[in-house]
Amino acid sequence: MSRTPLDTVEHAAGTPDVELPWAELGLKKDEYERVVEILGRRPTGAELAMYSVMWSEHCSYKSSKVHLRQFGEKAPQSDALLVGIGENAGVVDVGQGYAVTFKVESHNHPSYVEPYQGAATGVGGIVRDIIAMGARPVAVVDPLRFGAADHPDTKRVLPGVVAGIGGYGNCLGLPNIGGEVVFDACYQGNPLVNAGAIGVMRHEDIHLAKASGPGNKVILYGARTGGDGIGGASILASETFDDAKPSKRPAVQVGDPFQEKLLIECTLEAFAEKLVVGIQDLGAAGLSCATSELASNGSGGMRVTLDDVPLRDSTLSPEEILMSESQERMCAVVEPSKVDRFLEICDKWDVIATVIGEVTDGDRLEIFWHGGKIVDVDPRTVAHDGPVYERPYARPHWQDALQADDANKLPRPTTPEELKSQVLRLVSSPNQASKSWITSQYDHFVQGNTVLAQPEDSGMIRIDEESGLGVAIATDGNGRYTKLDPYHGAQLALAEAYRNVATTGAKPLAVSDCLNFGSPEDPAVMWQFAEAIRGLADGCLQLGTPVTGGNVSLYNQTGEAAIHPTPVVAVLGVIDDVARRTPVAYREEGQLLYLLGDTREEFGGSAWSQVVHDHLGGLPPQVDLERERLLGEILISASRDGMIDSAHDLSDGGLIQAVVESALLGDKGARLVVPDELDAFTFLFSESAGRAVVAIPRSEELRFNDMCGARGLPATRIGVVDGSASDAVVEVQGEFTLTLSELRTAHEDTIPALLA
Amino acid sequence: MTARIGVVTFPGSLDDRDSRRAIRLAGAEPVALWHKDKDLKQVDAVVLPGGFSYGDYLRAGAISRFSPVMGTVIEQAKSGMPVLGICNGFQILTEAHLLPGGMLGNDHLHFICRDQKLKVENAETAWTADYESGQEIHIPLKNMDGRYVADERTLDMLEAEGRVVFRYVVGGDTSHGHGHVNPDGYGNPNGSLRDIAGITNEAGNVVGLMPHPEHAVEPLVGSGRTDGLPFFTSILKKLVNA
Amino acid sequence: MARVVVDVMLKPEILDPQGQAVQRALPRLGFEGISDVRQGKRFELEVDGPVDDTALARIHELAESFLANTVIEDFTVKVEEVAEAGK
Amino acid sequence: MARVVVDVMLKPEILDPQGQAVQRALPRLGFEGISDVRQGKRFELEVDGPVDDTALARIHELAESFLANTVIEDFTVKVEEVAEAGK
Ligand SMILES: Nc1ncnc2c1ncn2[C@@H]1O[C@H](COP(=O)(O)OP(=O)(O)O)[C@@H](O)[C@H]1O
Ligand SMILES: [Mg+2]
Repeated sequence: MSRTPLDTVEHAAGTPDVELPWAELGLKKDEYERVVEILGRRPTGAELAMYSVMWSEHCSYKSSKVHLRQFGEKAPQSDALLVGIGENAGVVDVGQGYAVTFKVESHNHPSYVEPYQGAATGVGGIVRDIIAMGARPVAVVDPLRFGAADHPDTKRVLPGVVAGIGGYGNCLGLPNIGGEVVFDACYQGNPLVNAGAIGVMRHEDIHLAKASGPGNKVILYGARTGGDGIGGASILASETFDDAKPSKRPAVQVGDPFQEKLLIECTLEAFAEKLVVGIQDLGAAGLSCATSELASNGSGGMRVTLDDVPLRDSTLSPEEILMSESQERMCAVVEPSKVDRFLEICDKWDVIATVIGEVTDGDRLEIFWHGGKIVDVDPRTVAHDGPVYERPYARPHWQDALQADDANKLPRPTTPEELKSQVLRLVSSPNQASKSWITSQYDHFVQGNTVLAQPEDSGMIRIDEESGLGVAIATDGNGRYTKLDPYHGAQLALAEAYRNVATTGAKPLAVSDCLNFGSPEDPAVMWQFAEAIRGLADGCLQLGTPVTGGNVSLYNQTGEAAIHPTPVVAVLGVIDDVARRTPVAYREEGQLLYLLGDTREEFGGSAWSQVVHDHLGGLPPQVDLERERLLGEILISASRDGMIDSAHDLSDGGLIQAVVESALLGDKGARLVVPDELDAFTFLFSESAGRAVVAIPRSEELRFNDMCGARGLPATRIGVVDGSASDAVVEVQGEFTLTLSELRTAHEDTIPALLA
Repeated sequence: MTARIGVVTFPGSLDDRDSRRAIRLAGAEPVALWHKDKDLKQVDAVVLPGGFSYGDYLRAGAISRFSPVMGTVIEQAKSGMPVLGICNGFQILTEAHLLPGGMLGNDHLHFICRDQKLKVENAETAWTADYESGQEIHIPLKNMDGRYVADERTLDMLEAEGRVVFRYVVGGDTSHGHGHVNPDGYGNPNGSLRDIAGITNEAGNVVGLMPHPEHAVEPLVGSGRTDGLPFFTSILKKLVNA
Repeated sequence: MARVVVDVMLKPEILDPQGQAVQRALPRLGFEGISDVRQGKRFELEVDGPVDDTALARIHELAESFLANTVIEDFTVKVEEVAEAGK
Repeated sequence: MARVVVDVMLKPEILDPQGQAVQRALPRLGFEGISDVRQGKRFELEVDGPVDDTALARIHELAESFLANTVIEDFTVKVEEVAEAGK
């Protein structure tokens, strides 16, 4: 078997005419030419492998960068922000010396191909981002979107995704404290599997992805490297460098949560002993990304011997090793005197760890294979100087017609019976129904610090046992609203997540997002994307909550049909004492129900318009972020001062949905009176933003009213908590009465019936 | 004087820290034990915590059972040292044959997490003395492999000897299936034979159960109830009075 | 009545955490000389009627579309002697 | 190098919900005539050196003490032809 000579830097310089398969690797002609220009010669195969993955849309954000800049440019002044956009995840100061890091990412496409493993490795990836910041992961969340609930493929995708998220997260010992499940035909073929994680550390433990200090060692640890996720590199290996047939490469990655659990524990132990100078997880683009980012963020260069990488598959070529996306690996930079101790800790946890290189005092990233130098690049050109596109965008021609198709003009229920039956249809519709069939497959008790989990408005974790300091997180996104108006739709997602956090009594501090859109090459999609980012950045500025990081997922489309633009927004909040948290469930009979905020006739994009009329048109609810902030302040004060016993924000499904949920959770009934200025239909189904329903002990009514009055927040008494257990009802006076058990059946049987 | 209670950490243990917290809250001294050490550091009792040791990849508990620490635990348990196995710990105890029977995947094939209603059947063991026989309690349950099975003869023996310590309370409204937010936590959550949730050995010093008492020791977190605390006060009293 | 066995194994290039966990435990148990372990699934199907080519073809189809996930798994179908299972 | 296969199945008297789930799905997939399905595990062990009686005896021991839990499972050990796996 004759083998062509190793494509070293020297070889490349001497063979300028060799054709490389840059197009197969996804590079455009001008991108390839830039690589040649940067290097002053043709790249080696290994260099081409690195540039091509690092300059991909996924790693370089080439289509989105110009828009994402707004998150930095418009960032509000915030004392809380310790680490902003650009690192593995942002870090926020939550007081008492604690810092919290959190981030949301997508694993959409892999989860469609292989739901279980795709979702599982999605959780694995986001958790490694959190560890890489120096934090102990303390919780995960999973915003999910699927095709129509009754579509046969949903029965394949959803149970697999849920089992995968549970299988991985449960095995890692991370409580799952929130998320979303949305069904819409637009996600058929493009389900959205987003996963978020939160980690906690002391301020002094923050770690960054940078390699500094010449002589420091680069240690790769965790799983062995296999041929995962390297379709492109295999082309390179077979066509140019080897006469043998390419060996088979996995089409799908299998996650190993046990390995990741060991990785968490041994990394945290190394942090605790202050052994780590810089650290990076291996995710997309594997070693290409880890080495070039570590090197370019640090002060020096880096030299790596690829032969030292422990392999699962001995047939891998160097290009493949560089591109491999095998899961459960990390890369640490460690001072020489601490290497032995680092390796000892890895050994204690049965984690394979290998020194693969060192930091140099030059400014080049050099990689060797079988004694030859196969990479010699300025790492910044790989990691940071990727192409940037100003993709054309244009408001789609159909946008006006869509907005003109006013949902407020749809036929409304005319009799109490009709109203009642539409309430039942709403609370039993897949999007509004209880998700407990799903969430009961997630551990929410593990780690012993879960204060609130599903189905509360936000998840809440205690982070200090003594003081009761805690953090809360909620994720929201409404593709229907965003389709109607991307700018305001994104703001509504932000507003809802913000409101959900405040409703539980926590003060919103910071934002992470996962922007799920169609193809950036479609100007209409690009317009949605640009508008959504503009809306989100403006909104964050106004609410004082900086975006600390996030993720962009493009090309979520089948043929011409893109998904609804779906920015998912996660808001992180802090609460001084978790004993003050406000839950959703009604707790005591006799407590008064108050509706906070203004209710308008707003049905565009509403759950009612979807469930009853299968309609999407008009304008989404009005956005008033000042009102959101005021509402948030009132909810937080009320919780701190013990004025409210239950609170639930109003969002899709409107007031009746919220009341039914609070009633079912507390096993208590509610009697409602329609306020004079509203008709019953609008009162029950409108989705006006900036609202919540609270339950107030009678003794607090005066004080609470005074507070709202003084600060100018409309507060309307709408009823009372009444009736317990089996004989309880939800009654809308003069309209209808539904028993809790009727409502429970409607609300809780839908999802099991579709999926079990 | 207080009692020293060891909590073993296996690779993949998840609730080890929580078990230590529960021990501390009960007033005893928690001692961290490591699976590779034979040495039990002179503890008076041992808790094998929940989690997915070795990923539960072969069978839950099957690999941990062969760890060095288990050699000593098995030996000491046979001479009377109190041992509590929670969830994965229970699975390890059956794999180690310190308790009869075995654990299999839940009959509905899903992971299940909920606040489960249990009946205390035996309040005489080292770990349950602070309960009353017949008492109904709520303890969080979360597992993939929670289905207790044994042959009929073994089951009959367990019943006859009063060695079923906890049973899932069946009844109430369970018509909504396992995914139902059943506020009362009724029902057999995994298909365990005779609704068995926990058992003990002949001497009553070794107890294993699937639900997690360490997640029900503080009113604010976990299930928000404290029904699990008596496990840890029971053992403390027993050891201190011994 | 006949028994058809479908064995489903992860494709060789796919990571097999289960097999690895077993293999890593072997030295601790005092077993040497086993260089690789893979863990898969075995389905035993009791088929009414004769297991002719048509029946086998259908079971093959069943294995391909349902019992195995051919994105990550390979499978084999074979008719088994009706011997008593057991050790 | 040789391959030894250990098949592990739940004892017949123990409920096998995975097998049942497969069986229940069959009519939906249009498969009739399969009266029972059981799902178990298959371990493929690559053994260095010859698979003689001593080696087999040790693997039997391994299966009995480790790969199977004989309280609930039965197992069989067999040496496999070194044919290519695959469908
Ligand atoms: N996939 C999921 N994983 C975890 N929790 C979920 C998931 N889907 C929904 N939830 C939880 O169920 C509850 C209701 O969800 P949702 O109706 O979307 O809340 P909201 O309208 O308040 O944003 C929330 O507590 C949410 O966190
Ligand atoms: Mg909410």
